[in-house]
Amino acid sequence: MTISITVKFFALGRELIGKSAVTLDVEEGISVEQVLTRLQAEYPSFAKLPSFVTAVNTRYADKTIVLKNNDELAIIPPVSGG
Amino acid sequence: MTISITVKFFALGRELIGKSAVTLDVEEGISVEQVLTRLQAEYPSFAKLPSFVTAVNTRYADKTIVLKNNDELAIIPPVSGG
Amino acid sequence: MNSIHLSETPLNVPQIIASVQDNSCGAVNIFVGTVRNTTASKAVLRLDFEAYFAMALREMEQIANELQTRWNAAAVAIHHRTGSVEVGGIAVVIAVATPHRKASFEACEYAIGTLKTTVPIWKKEIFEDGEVWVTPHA
Amino acid sequence: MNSIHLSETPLNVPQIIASVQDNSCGAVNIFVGTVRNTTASKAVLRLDFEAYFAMALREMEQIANELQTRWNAAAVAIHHRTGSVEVGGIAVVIAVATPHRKASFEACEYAIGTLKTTVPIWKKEIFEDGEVWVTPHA
Repeated sequence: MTISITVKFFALGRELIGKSAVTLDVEEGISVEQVLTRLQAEYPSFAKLPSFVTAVNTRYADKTIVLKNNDELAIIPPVSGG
Repeated sequence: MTISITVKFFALGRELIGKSAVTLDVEEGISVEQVLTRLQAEYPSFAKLPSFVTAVNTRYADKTIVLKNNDELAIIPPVSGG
Repeated sequence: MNSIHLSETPLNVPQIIASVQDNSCGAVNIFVGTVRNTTASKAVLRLDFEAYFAMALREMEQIANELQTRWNAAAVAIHHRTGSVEVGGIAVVIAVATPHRKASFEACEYAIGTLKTTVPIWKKEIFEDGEVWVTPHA
Repeated sequence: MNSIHLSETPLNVPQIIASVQDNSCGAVNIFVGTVRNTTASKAVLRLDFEAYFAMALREMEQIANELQTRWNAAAVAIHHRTGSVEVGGIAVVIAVATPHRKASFEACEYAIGTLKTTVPIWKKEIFEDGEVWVTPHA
């Protein structure tokens, strides 16, 4: 079984990847961490992002979280609003 | 030698005295404290002012200060701006 | 540049904020004191403010100078009402522009705290059944 | 009542302040974050802001709710710019109305501090000779 997830990139992450979002077909049961590994393989420049946290469906989420179909995973570089 | 000083009253002090200012002829060398004693004699209601400090020529001033001709003495009840 | 003002007429908040704009600053903190509809559970109709004008302006100016010295404020505005201010109306506005954020909060809080203890302005609370000069709590 | 806003267009400070007016409150504290003309002694031309809209709005709303719970804020407005903001322009406005003064300062300072660490908004400093995504200092 495969599911579909969207990964969103912002700021430096977006510039390194060259995209603001990608939609991936992944195996059911995949964790955030495993998606990150796959992104690093597909986008070598992604490794240049010095630091980031992740969010799933607009909530900060641990990297051990398992993703569901249509989940939105966001790569959040250190925020600098204000 | 007599000098002339003005005494200003505000808020509750003004209401108790019934005046916002009086001009007094006083003896040269008089202190703030001595003016206060004279005010208490002339305006018995002045004793009802529970608490105040004094200013001379728009600066907070000790009651031992000696007044000069044309000085402005202000009776300052506890302030409550803001 | 300081903007110090005592006014019988309503305070103009946008103008006050604009007056402290400074391109070297990243932060403006503004305190707006408004008239509450109750005090100690009693309904307030309005506040009447009285000031010793010359001295109040001098003390307000002194606070502004202190903010410049102690918090590196580039611009300070302190505007206070006199006369009657209705419930919901604005009694005082303090605006402080500083290079960085933390100083703007500290300086503005110091300014309103000092104003309340040193500036010769008095307020009387007007109730339906009477009025009383406000005595500051310790 | 909260007013939460992310906007490509200039923030309207008077409107934001008016939105938190509440007759039960005696204090409004407002923080206005503006674009400084220098950073680390280098001339800045402008800042470009980018946001993860849906999440940023949710996090801003959460901050507003926290101010109501922890500081008894009657009304909170948090408005932030996206897109380009020139030197002197306004990047963020936070306004908090509380019954008493001290809470308004504490709540507003907490709000801007929390916004800077949790809300997914990023700024890029644009210089004459380059640009850099701002990395927050610890």
